[in-house]
Amino acid sequence: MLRITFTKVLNGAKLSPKHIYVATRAQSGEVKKPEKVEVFIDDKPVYVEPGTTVLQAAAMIGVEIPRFCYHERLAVAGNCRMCLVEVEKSPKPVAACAMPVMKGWRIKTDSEMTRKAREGIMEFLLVNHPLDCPICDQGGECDLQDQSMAFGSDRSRFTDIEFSGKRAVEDKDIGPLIKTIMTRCIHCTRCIRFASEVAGVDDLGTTGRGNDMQVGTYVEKLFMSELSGNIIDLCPVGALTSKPYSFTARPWEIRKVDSIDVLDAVGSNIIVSTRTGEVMRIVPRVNEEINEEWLADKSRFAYDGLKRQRLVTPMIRDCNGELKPVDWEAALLTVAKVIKNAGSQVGAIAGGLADAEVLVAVKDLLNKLGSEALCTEHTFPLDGSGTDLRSSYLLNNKIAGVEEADLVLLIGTNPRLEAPLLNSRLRKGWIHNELQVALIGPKVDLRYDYEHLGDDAKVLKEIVSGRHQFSSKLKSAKKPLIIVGSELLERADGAAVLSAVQTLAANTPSQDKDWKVLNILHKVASQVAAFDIGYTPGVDKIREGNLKALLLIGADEGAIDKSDLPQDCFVIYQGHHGDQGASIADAILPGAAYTEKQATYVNTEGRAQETLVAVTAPGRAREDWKIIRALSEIIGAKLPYDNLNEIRCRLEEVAPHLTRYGSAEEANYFKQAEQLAKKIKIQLDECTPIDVKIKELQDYFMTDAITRASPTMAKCVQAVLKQKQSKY
Amino acid sequence: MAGVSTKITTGLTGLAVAKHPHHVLGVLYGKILRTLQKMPESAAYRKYTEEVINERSQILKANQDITVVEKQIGCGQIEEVIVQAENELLLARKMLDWKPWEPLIKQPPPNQWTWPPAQPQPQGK
Amino acid sequence: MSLLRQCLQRVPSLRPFKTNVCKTSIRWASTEDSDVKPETRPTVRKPDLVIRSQLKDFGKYVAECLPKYIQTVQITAGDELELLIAPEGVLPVLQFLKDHHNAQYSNLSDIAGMDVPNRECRFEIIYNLLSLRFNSRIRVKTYTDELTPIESCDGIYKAANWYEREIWDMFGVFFSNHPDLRRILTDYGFEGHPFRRDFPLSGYVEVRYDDERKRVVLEPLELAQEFRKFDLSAPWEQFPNFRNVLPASEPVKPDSEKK
Amino acid sequence: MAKYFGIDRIFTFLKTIKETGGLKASLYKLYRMDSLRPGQLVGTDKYGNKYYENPHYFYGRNRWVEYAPYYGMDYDGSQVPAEWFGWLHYKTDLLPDKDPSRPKYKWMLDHTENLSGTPGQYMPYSTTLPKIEAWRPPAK
Amino acid sequence: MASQAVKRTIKEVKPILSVDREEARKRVLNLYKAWYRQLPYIVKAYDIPKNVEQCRERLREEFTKHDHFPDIRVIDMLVIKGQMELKEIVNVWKQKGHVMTYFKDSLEPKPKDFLSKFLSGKE
Repeated sequence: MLRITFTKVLNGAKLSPKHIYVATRAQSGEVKKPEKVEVFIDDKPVYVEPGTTVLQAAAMIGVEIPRFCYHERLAVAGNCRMCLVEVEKSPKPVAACAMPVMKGWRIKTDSEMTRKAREGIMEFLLVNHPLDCPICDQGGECDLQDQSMAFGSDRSRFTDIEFSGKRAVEDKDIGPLIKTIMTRCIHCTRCIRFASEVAGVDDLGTTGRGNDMQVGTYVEKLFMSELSGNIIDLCPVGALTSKPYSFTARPWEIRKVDSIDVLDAVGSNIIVSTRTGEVMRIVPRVNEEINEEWLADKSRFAYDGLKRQRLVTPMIRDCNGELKPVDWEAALLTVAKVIKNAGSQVGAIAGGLADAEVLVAVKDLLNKLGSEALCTEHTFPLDGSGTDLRSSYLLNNKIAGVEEADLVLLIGTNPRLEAPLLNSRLRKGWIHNELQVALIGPKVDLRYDYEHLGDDAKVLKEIVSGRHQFSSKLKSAKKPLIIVGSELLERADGAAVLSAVQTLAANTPSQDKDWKVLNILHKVASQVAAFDIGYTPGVDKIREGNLKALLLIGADEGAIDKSDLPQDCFVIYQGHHGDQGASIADAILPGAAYTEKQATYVNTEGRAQETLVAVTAPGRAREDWKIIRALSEIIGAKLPYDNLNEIRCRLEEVAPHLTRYGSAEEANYFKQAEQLAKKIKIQLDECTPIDVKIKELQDYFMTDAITRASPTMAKCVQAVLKQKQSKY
Repeated sequence: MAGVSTKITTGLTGLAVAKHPHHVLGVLYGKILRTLQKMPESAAYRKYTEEVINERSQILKANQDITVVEKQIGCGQIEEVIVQAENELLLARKMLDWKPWEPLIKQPPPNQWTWPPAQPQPQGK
Repeated sequence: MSLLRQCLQRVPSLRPFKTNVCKTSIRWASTEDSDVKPETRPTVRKPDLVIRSQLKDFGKYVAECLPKYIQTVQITAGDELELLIAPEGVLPVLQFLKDHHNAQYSNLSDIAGMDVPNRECRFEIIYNLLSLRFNSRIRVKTYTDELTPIESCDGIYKAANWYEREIWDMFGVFFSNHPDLRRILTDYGFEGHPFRRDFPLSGYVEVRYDDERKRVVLEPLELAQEFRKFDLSAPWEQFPNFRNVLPASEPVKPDSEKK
Repeated sequence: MAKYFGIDRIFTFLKTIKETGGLKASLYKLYRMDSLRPGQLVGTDKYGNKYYENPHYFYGRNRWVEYAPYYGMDYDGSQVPAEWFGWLHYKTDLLPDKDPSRPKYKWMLDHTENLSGTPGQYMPYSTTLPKIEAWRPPAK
Repeated sequence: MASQAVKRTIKEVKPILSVDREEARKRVLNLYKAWYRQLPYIVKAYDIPKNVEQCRERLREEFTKHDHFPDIRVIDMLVIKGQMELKEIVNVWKQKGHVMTYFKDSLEPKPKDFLSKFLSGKE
């Protein structure tokens, strides 16, 4: 439905340049660049491409025209009228967001007529807007507040002091994340457009018209989307606010710290807002290459998990087998003694939330002690090229590159829930760029149409050998993309799957030379960094190792159990949440969560990014690498770095790209990887169907130690399950 | 003396009734004028002060009645006028040292008097 | 003359005596400026145009008398006269304003300091004077840096004594020839000048009573709680283009320049 | 005559010493209470504090308490129970056991002295929830 | 930095007290002497737990701390402030705590090496 309208729009005249941009990119070479037209904004000449709207032309010379409904990532609606400007010789003011410029137009953004128009619109908007700014969560960051200050009249003509005529709208219950106060709604329809265009959930819409217009879900239901939180940011007023954040803080008294999200492997850029040493909320930060300006719900709302189930003090299991809090000195001495006695029989497992600094510190320590048993909790095929060549474990074509593809084959992954922001890119491509998607794996809801090739491993084999009907499509595609879920590679025959995919990717031609067909989509944030540093995927080494001491660095997924270890193996858990790992530990060293440390994470594209300290770690918890550093000194194998700078230098020594923050290090050696892959002996297991763990929305919310501790996430699961029962 | 009234107090603390206001003022105005003579002709201060003094001394000469003088000068009681004249004399003598009629001693440093100190950048002007 | 009468009728409180005053009294002169548009905006204070023009005339008068020291004469906030002078001219200008027949600013209301660190001379010293005779106020501003002393005007205004001590204490501007320049507000042994912009709001040290030593001890500040910092960006800062900044002051040009 | 020369004072003094229980006890009492006064014992509370009255003294000084010996030098005013407090401070002239209107209920608590500055002192506790909820290891 | 200093000296400035370095030097020495002579009385008047020798050491330290300033005006300013401090002490406007602030004896040394920093939880 949307797609058709958009194709229509593409051919039509009213066209926002964002869409043009995509369109021209898609058919580059075919369309001649049209000549630029000259317009005058406040008598300043500016040359723009035809089809540019007045608002965009003004933005080019730094004049931001006020607006409510217009949003550069959404379709143009033109219904708020705030952006009215005067155009010379035009009898009426024109809506700047929707009107494409014409040659030689003289636009006046601050003339008497424009100002009067704005004041009028503002008056209309405020007539029915409640004056509850003092209790409104949007107060202080409200577009309506700001713009009425800047553009509204300083006199009121509102005489209805009895409040008899103000509009009141019933609030809607659309889930545990978003609070609605619909009386405040100014009908900009940004949320509706976001839901149908970006999230792909056509639940929101308007009913009634004129004064009776309402935004809502038609019937009372949950807004079932993994991107639902973004409509809070989009809402220019306080109609949609965050439920967990409601009434907790004011925007001017919170501190904002730029950081990175680590709850999935996308590495979305976030801003952590803190107040009085507490994380108050998390909002997205614009990064065109990763998350644009969206953020997945898990990343946005799981912060309350950082306040529960925390490890705040070191603990040692006493003679009764109970964990007792001790101070750092005692804990470190005990642990150091055990590790010293263990000698080289010591191992480490890195969990999904471990940062690069602690990974390299642990590796250095264990290597110093003569051990090589360094593993990641999530496994990955080691045969063939394994983790030696980066090309075989990265999302090589980058997240932003997904938009440009014309054919995507998803194998054993559910991008909607494993990497919601990648999925939003796929959907964007599907809408604007005629992207076709095919999926091998269980039939899941991706919020766009795709060709389901079945969940049989045989299909993969057939495609590789070229016998499948899809092979021809793949061959003929200009920019094909294969995205393989890391979960699929965790299977026993993962190596064979990887090998098959590598062969397929090598045999799939693409027009672009730099186009990389093969892409691996990871599920956890630490995996790529761990491979870069040289950790062994999977815990087999630990099982075989006959270890005397095992260090768990936030390993909570239950990859290893007490029964896998020798009787006398001393388990040390270092992490920030009391979860599966902490309960089997003999000693607990409390670490810092991602909002509490300056640490490096590498996302699934291989892009190194760093989190910053937003709040201090609770209680006696310390930054992770410092614990290892202190431990090493007591053991007697002192690590040669004392501060963050020095450990970053060490990181640079190990893998230089780990400290090049913001830039994604390109992988290469695709050929060699493929050749190595051919030598693999393991056969593809055709009997086991390809499966993913996270199939439905309720599986999405609680996937790691932080989200499992989060009450909000638990509420989300409940709400989704309840909605599934409902008849709507 | 004809002009002497039966004034007992000025009503102002520390300001005694002047016994011979005509005489005192005359002397003072003479001193002021002599001091002003030493200033260059073109000095605005000299010009204006001479104007004021001359006007006042004319009023003084023309009228013997103090109340009339006070009214015509319009600057308070005659005692206050004396104080003003004393002040002016002191000022005039100091002015000879300072020479304020000279051209501006120095220009202010750049942006010293701009306000607000961080000027909003005028857009595209 | 009719104009004069008119103005006197409009501002009766300004008139010390009802009958004819000195012709030469500059204080009652008022040249109407026709170029000034009367203020029409509803939320802006409307200053009296007559008072304004009187102030302007007096400003010109002072500038003419003391061309050596006065850099600029300006009107701020509609009807406040300001003289911006070179630091050398503090004494002459204040003495003139106090003792001259047409000024008689015999009352020093206060002295203020201001710190604008990005200026070459970062401190402004501001003298607020009041003339009881003419019911009029004037502001004299000068400037200095951390090391250049300003002449103390204690010899002219006795009131300046404490005000100058206060400025010395708060800003660290040295007043030469001050009879008793020492701290007035801060504690003995206090380091730094609190009103300087580079002085942190929380200070450098904290004071507590030490029970062991039985005395007050000073220690470097350690904030047990997060220092509350507010993000106070005004909404109109988001739309710099639509921000019409009115000039903070309007200069008073000497007549010769005007003509 | 004896009164005239003040000899009766000596007798009173000696009598007081005798009542107190000898020279040593008197010296101790003088040391402990800074005064040695003759008085009539009007009552003893259940903590062992003794209450004296001597109408010969000036009003305001004619009633006093001698704290129980086990307090040693560590006595203070809060050790006087409420019922004696009134008598001691001239709120009433009736002794506690002779006051018919004095309420007596079962639920009335025993008197406690002021415990400030001792380990038994009252400490207000925070009723706010901690910002960070710590993990508790599961019990075995 | 150097060029800035040069600029400073070239710029015509109004002296605070001293016109040349020699005069400034004299002023500093005079101040030092005044303090030095006052120290025994300070120790006595304020009953501070330091002896005269320790005070002299501290005085010397305080003066040598500022011995590198090239600008005479800065030296003058410091002398003026030092003079005021001395006056506050001599007139016993200060109290014991104020005088003891010079010694900073209530400060505990900050942990230096990594491990003690780690254990104390201070960075």
